[in-house]
Amino acid sequence: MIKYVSEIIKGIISLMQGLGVTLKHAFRKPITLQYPDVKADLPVRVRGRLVMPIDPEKNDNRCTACNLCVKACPNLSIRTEKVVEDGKAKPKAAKYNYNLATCMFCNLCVEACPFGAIIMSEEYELAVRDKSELMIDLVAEKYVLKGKKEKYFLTKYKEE
Amino acid sequence: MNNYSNIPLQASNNGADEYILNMGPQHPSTHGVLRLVLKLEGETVKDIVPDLGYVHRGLEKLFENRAYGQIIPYLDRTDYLSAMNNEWAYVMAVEKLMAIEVPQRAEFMRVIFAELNRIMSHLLWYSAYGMDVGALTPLLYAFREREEIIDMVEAACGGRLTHNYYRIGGFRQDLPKGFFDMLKKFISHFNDKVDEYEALLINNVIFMKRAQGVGVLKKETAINYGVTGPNLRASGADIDLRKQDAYGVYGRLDFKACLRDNGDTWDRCKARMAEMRESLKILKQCMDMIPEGEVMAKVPKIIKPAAGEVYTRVEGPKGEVGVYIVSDGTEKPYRIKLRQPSFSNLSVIKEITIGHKIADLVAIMGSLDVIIPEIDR
Amino acid sequence: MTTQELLEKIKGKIQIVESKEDLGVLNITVSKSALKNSIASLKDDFGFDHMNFMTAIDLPADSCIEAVYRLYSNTTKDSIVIKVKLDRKEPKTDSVAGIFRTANWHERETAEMFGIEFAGHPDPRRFLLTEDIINPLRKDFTHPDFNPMPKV
Amino acid sequence: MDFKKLLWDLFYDTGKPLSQFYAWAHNLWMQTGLPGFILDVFFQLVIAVVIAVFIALNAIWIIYYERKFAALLQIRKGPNRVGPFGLFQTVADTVKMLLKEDINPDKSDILTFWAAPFIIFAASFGVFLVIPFGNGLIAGDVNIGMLYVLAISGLAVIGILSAGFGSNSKYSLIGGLRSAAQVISYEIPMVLTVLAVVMLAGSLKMSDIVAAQTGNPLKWYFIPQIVGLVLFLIAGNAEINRGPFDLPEAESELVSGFITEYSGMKFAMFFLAEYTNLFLTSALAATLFLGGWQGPFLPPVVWFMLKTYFIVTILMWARWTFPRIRVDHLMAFSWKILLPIALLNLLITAFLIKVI
Repeated sequence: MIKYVSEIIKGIISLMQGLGVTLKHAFRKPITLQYPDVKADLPVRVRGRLVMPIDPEKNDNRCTACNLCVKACPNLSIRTEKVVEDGKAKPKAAKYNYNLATCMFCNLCVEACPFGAIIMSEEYELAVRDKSELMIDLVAEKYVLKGKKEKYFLTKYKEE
Repeated sequence: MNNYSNIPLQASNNGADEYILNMGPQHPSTHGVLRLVLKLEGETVKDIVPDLGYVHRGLEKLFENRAYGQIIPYLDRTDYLSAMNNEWAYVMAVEKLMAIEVPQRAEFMRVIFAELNRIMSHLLWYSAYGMDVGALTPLLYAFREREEIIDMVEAACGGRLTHNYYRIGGFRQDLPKGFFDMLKKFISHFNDKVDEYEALLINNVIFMKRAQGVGVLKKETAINYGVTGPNLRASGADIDLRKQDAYGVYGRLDFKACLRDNGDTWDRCKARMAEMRESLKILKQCMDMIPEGEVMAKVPKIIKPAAGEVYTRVEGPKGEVGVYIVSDGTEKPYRIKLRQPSFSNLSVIKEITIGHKIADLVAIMGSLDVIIPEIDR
Repeated sequence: MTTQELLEKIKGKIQIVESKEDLGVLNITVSKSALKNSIASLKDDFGFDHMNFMTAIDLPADSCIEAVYRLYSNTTKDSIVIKVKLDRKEPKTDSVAGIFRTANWHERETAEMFGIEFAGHPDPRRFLLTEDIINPLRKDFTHPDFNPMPKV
Repeated sequence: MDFKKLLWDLFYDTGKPLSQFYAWAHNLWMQTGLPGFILDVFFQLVIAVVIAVFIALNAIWIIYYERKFAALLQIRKGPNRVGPFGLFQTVADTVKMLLKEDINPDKSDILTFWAAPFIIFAASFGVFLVIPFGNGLIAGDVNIGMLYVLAISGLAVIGILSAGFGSNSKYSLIGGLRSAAQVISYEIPMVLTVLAVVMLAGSLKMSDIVAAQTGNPLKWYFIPQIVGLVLFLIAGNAEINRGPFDLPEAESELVSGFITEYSGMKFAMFFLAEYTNLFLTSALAATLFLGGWQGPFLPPVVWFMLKTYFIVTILMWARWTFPRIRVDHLMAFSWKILLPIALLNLLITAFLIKVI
């Protein structure tokens, strides 16, 4: 009998504790971000999709189509076409086909690049309506980086 | 159209109360795409056959065609709740094959991220488990802290779930600026939150009634089934690879394996709650002890280990995460076998659920903390 | 315990065809007929109570498949690898699921991946794959949907 | 006519103008020489429509309220996209439900499958007839009011059972059977607690029970019957299959229990009935234990709603805090804990009435 009653009382106390926790939270501020209106402040190392930004000093990208990124990619998401312009020693990428559909955002291509020509941007809203839009030619895109990432790119992945 | 052809279950015809119930692959509480075929009598589970393979991706075959360095991102996708532990087991194996000495700072960083991942994984387990037993609020509370850790990890490696941070020989980059401030802030308040979690769900009388004495896993059975991790320690076996193998710098850190005695569902929950607190202790120590210096050892550009075979294992949040590599001296591994804890942990389910109710089956499934991509690979 | 000591210790009970040390772990090969007894003996007499995993390696060059069992002792903290060579055309061996119940699923997976038949297995169904994928982890596996990584 | 007095009556003594209006209409009707029951039927229909509209609007509000309240406990914001503060979220959801395809599963028992939502809805609809919303604002003040409530609300289990049986799904069937067991075993402690209140009031009539508690909050029955109130809330919550007692639905075990196979408008009716039942249980608790519509200053309807929503909030708070009870514990809880306490409560009440 005593056990029966004490168990009921213990049970009620534990239930009250639970109610107390939720009650306490009722007076806390919501932690959620109202996503499309408010966006989280992302750290500089964040890995969105791959871009090949314009280097403002050269007014062109830094790619030489050396294919190291192609070799580094575990998923064969990158294909390049090389072209050597007249009067220049270094070859250039005529096309840099990046397959967003198979990319798994691992950053291995960026690490492989000896010139710092490519970088993972902050873009993470990557849904498209047509599959063909997932094939992106990064050379033709002439991407311009902004904000934190730009500094990160210009200093060849050095943080301040 | 009856799709039980593959399943050796038969409801007996003379006992009219028996019937077959198909639970999953799309069921709210089978955690991913696991299919359980149950033989029930009323609500009591008479027999159970797990049907697996819905998310099999053939990772082991993929690995045979990838260079050693390219394998790491795939490992994130086995146990995606604690990706760094998988990465660690793999890079440790390659380092052992090539006899690479990892810098001290990197070793401490590895411990920090492994423990952060452990807390992340346990927090997700807690929230999902709350859903399993019908409490919907724990999810939000646990995700609040999990988000904090993910932000920390994201600042360090840029990925939220698929981290791809460990490298053969150390780390891709050093820790970002301000990382320790974030960590300090997290450590300072996390213990209180664990108290809250316990008050809200684990110590609730309704939950205790449901969990105590349910799904009892005996120590000998657990070892025989190859169960590892918190599930094994809840049964009273003092086996923690962080202590036993003392890989990395775990030998220099002070912590204890969180043991429980009964091996029932409640003990498994309690063991995980205690483990979160222990991880916090480890993080605190690492923060004080971490030295300055390089984070990457000198590693040849093309990774080409000598022929041989190696097996390394780490203590993941779910148990023994092991990687077995057979190298033939080329750039690509000859064979990689992933030994994942959920594989063995789930195999015990038949042993411990028969005779319980459906509601218990859900509670036991949740308390085992299995993750299906890890089993299917 | 060093691998040499371990080898000396188990030599009496287990018929070892071949043994070597690989990165500090004893690696023994036993004959197909002795496999079940050796593993039972390692478990009962030498305290190897934990089976880490069981898998196989396809060796087309030697035209054999090696089944690999890795055991660990929680008391002495030793590891041991037991290998058994199987004929590649008709791989067949005894199941150890009666000794280590964790081997049940491991053997089912291995059977499916390499086409090994485990005699006496309690539940020899397919495990993870669909019916049209046969022995995928063998080196000569072909499938219309499977392309190995091309050389870049 | 004194307009100010009419307004006062409308708010504070609603029964009087209503009965005056009825007498006036009746007189007018009798002059035509037609039989009187036609007018009565017409009035009943009007009442039914009013109640139906009230149920729909109230359910829309209460769903929104629950979602906002859950968000409050869960440190998030809740619906806030459709309309100001997300007020039209439920309306949008309802429209979505109406537009959805109404699926009949293959091999389902069409009759029971279709009847189920209507039975459940009718059961909760019927109880509204005897709920005193205000002073005299009661559709049918029958003298066995409380008995009627218990009898009609118990009918819902037939709907749930027929939903479980008619769906021809094992999950639904388990859900339906669970519900039957649950409702039957919680009916008993609930009746016993209600009985204690009835003994105090000395009447089964709802208006008498309210009147017996008077306008003085100290005389409301939650003071002598505090145990009864808690028991009533637990048993009532279990009967409407909510909160920690949502076993018949049990999302993580039975997918959705007896409503697994329902879609479109039929699903919406289950949803509507669930929230209507929540409101009903709270309204009954407010009537039996918190003095019903009585209270100072504010109009009776406002008081009634305030008290009801107070109880609703408590039930929601419990729902969003506790894990689900297992089915055998549920039974044990009812028979081993609730029933003895309810009996004891009844005995003590009877004894005290006799002595004092």
